[in-house]
Amino acid sequence: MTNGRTSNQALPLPAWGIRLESRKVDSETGAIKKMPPPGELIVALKQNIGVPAETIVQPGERVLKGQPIAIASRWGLSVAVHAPTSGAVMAIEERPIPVAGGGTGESVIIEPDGKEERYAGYVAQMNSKRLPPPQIRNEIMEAGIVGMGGALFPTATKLNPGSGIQALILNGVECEPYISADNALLTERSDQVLRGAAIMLAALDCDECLVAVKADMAEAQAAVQAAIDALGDDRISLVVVPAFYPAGGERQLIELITGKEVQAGGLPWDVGVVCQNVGTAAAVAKFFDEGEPLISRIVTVTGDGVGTAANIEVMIGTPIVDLVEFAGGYTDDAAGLVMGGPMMGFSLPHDQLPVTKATNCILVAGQAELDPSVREMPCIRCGECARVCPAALMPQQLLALARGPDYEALESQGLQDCIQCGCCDYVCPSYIPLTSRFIEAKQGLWENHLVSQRSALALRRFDARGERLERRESDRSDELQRQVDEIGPAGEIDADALRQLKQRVKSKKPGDKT
Amino acid sequence: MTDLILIIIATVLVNNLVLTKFLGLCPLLGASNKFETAVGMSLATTFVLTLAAAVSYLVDRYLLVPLDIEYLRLISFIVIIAAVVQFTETVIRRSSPMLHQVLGLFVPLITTNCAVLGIALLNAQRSVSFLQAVAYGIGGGLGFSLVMVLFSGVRERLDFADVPMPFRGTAIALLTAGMAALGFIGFTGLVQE
Amino acid sequence: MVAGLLVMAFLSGLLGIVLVISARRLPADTMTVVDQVNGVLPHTQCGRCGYSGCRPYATAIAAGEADINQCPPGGDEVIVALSQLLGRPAKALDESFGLAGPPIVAVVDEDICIGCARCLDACPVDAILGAAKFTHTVIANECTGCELCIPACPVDCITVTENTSQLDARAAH
Amino acid sequence: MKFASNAAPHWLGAESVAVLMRQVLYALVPALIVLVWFFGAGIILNILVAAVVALGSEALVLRIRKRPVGLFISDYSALVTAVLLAMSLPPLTPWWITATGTVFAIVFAKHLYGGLGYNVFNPAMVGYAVLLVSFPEDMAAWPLPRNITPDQQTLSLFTVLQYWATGSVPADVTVDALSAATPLNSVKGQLGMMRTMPEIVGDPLFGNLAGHGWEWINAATALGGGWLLYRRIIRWQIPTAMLAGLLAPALVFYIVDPATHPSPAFHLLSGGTMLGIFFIATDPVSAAASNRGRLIYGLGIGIITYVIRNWGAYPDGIAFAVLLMNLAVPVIDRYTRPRIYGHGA
Repeated sequence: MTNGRTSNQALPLPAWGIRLESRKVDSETGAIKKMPPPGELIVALKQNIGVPAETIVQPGERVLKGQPIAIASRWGLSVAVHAPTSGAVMAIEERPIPVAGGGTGESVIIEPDGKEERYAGYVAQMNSKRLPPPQIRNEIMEAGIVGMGGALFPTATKLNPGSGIQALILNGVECEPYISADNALLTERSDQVLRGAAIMLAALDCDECLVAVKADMAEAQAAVQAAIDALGDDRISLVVVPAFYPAGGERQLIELITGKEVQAGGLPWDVGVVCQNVGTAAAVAKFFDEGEPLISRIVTVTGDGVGTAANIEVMIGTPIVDLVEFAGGYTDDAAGLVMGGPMMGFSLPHDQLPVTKATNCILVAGQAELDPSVREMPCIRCGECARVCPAALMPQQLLALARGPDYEALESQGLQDCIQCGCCDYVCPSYIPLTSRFIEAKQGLWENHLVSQRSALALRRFDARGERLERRESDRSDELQRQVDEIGPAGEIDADALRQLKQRVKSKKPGDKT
Repeated sequence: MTDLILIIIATVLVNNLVLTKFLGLCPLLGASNKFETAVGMSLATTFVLTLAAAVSYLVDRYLLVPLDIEYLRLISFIVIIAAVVQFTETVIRRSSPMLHQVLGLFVPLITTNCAVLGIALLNAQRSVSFLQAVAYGIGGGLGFSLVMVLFSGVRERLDFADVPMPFRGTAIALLTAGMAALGFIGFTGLVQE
Repeated sequence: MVAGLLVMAFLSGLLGIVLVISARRLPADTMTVVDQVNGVLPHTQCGRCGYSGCRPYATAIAAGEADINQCPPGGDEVIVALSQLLGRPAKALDESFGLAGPPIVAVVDEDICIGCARCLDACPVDAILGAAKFTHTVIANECTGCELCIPACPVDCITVTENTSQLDARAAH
Repeated sequence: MKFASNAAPHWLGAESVAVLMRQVLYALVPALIVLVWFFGAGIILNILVAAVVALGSEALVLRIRKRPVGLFISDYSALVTAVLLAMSLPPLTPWWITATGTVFAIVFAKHLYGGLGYNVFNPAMVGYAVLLVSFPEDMAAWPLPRNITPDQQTLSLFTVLQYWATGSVPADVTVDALSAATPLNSVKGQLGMMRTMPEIVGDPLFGNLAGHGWEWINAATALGGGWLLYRRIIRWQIPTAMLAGLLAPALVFYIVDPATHPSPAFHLLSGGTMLGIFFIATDPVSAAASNRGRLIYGLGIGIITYVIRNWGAYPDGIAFAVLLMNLAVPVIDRYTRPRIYGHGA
């Protein structure tokens, strides 16, 4: 699987990607801070890719910390949502939620009572690693755990790949600048991450786990190695990944570690690998060890625009405005608010948005930290974008095709394989917003597909109708023949009259009622 | 053998029909919008050129010259070329209806591609051997194909370029042909005839 | 002179025979073009192009009788696709055949519908559900927005609205 | 608190087109200095004329097309084209010839295709080729380099100015000093007269390897090219491939028959070889897009250059080779797309 690599071995440098200044120092100093419940929690019901959870509480009801307030929907990928603390449900209503492009989602509004009273429905399970895999998956589903690297894929689903998984990769790479939530987690709580890894290995029936940490995160590497040594579990090893962006992308990480490519349209388990975020592993361990479902997470709050950059453990649903306040409030320099890192994170229009299970970083950028909008120039085909593209695309060609747009060529030249990492934008000397163009073109391609699908459906139904009309016609003439045969010998009908009769019946329009 | 190769090199590069003699510009501009179409057109023209060169050589050498009726050269060559083109069109229509649809009028127009008649007449005047005559045909066809294919690639790229309105389409295509011809001038003197 | 005449006659005769034989021997394939053109059309079967359906229109295009800009429901996308397929220049939609608009679906006003079943047979894709004496309804996902059912309705209970089912499909994707 | 929304990524890391183009200009300085040393100040006049005409015609076209004039003028691309063209021309070129070439380069080869980024052909080489076929005699008229002129000096500034302005010289200046053959030209002519290479290179015109002065000009050009490589403004694929395409056949034929084929070193250091390798073939707009495509592109330029130098009628073939390979770029691009991640093995 790992080509005989032992732990601690550094991987070869990738042929793609860019080196970025990490800017993580600020938030690495000091321990993870724990934020007390804010005045109001906005718990969005859509915390994962797929379908929102279905609420099971009423406004006015009192809920306890960790109590399920919404259960997984049956209509698609979905996970449960729990009350982050004890308090009263004030309302269940549409609220703005932090998603790319903006939008609202049904949310449960909870007013914490500050008592932190625990829900008694979940208890610690010390025998977790000996549970049968389906039960482990059910428990993880029950705990509302999703991929915490930002993908939000329900973890239980990802742990159910059938047989033949050779390795579990725990992704602690965090290749984007600023973000250090996973780094802090690994530095302080590696043991918890590894306990979660062991449970996941049990669920996967797999014997190898690689904890991937970036080359420039020495503290985290040391902590992971120490935890591995302390645990004495030789199934788990540390693997150091080059400090390249986007080495933390799932497919890129798999390629770096195993040398294998996940085929387009395929999933990592096709190559015998399952990738999970280290934060996800910690959440799994927390549920089995302490009976606490996923109700909080570590968020990096950073940037020149915030008082004190820090990694803060915060309840899901905490409004960003309160989170920033806890981190020392805005500075005069605050110019932009981004959820995620500077490469793939998206701008937030305001701070009245809640933290979700996906919020790994709140970047309150200062003036100097965001690139001023620069004047776009035409592409000079320098090819730097193709050099850095982790999907081996040729962004300069795709850009030209998107001008058309020539959807056929865009598709054959891999538009769908673009992972929107932003590397091409970063290296473009003409400052062309390539990623935005590709997102637009993908939208157009999707609409184009829809049109041709509709056209194919219409053709199928039109042909089916033609056959149906033909069948009806032939049934009718058979029936006529049968009637003629019946009365033929008795009645004296001459051939001419019969032909006329047949003609008349045939000429009746199909629409006429007989 | 060497003389045949030299003939082909000379007709492809040095005396390229399209870019140094400016013969056959009509299909070059008309059927070069798409790469696949250009390839089809190139194959058809090369086929016609070669076949017409061979047949017209035979007819000239063994029919017209012995009977002393060279004055019928032009008309008999035209008949031959028309027949070869008609034959080619039939083949294309039957084997690749889509290509036939796309090429449309340009297949019959190969008849009037002056390159085809030009090669046949030049062969008759130059007192060449049969193989040399065929080599001229193949060379002419390959030269046409080379320019056609490269040119169609450029035109596909121009579709996405910010060409000023008045120069879109044929204007910029002719300009491109001119600059390509500048490049071909470089081959001058490569093969002495 | 005589030799010349004979040679020309011989030549023409020989070439003519070769052409006739080749034309007979080579198998005919006339459907490919029509099928490919047909595949590009939107299959609303609305007949606005002046032909009785999409396939007849495709046949006419392949034969060179119809232009490629006569399909209002297909809009610019279909014109571009046809021009790429056939190597003919793309041009603006001929608006004498109708205006291109957003995708639409038919809706039956179930309060007015008298259950006459006439629209059922007017629909080229069997997208209207119902039977005599029962209120009809349109399967929005399968309706092509051809508007052929509208004149068939004796009580004018069918209207068209913008098709939003595409957006739903995208959201579910 | 409200914030402005921007699309990701929020960081940009590249230097602008203008900065890149400026680096190219800086990289040409060593070559320019050596060129002036050996051939006099005429080259500076060429550059001035070309630069003024290039910027003027570019501004004019941009204005007619209602494009932001300031933005595009300040990208330095027109200036790079002008300087490259001017440095390819003989140092004694009447101003109208330089101006004609520049107009063709900027207006016809660049702006009629849509301006920066859209030109199919290398503008400087279009301008050069137009001049080469329109003014063949002027374009072949290089003065003798310093030290082998009768008076051991380059032409006086006055002579140069007069020739530049009028196209003729004072009667007292010998025509020889004014329009000698370049080494490439001389080789071609004398080989045609059945002399052998060892005899030809005995001439003082030929210096040590590839022509008096030319060796140093090419070396200085290569120095600038090396700096561009070091700064990663150009990448290694095209220069390496072009070098290979030129040197491999040169070496083979030199080994087979040194009497009638100049040495690889001669090809390497004479004429515009280094300018072609580092500054002209590497123009990204008109070059192939992928790395594999760029290797083919460079190789093609090298081979065609050798073919034209060796067997063609023109002494140097870089401009033609570049134009021909420019024409082939879309087809090369079509067949050299890299395999996309997740598609196939």
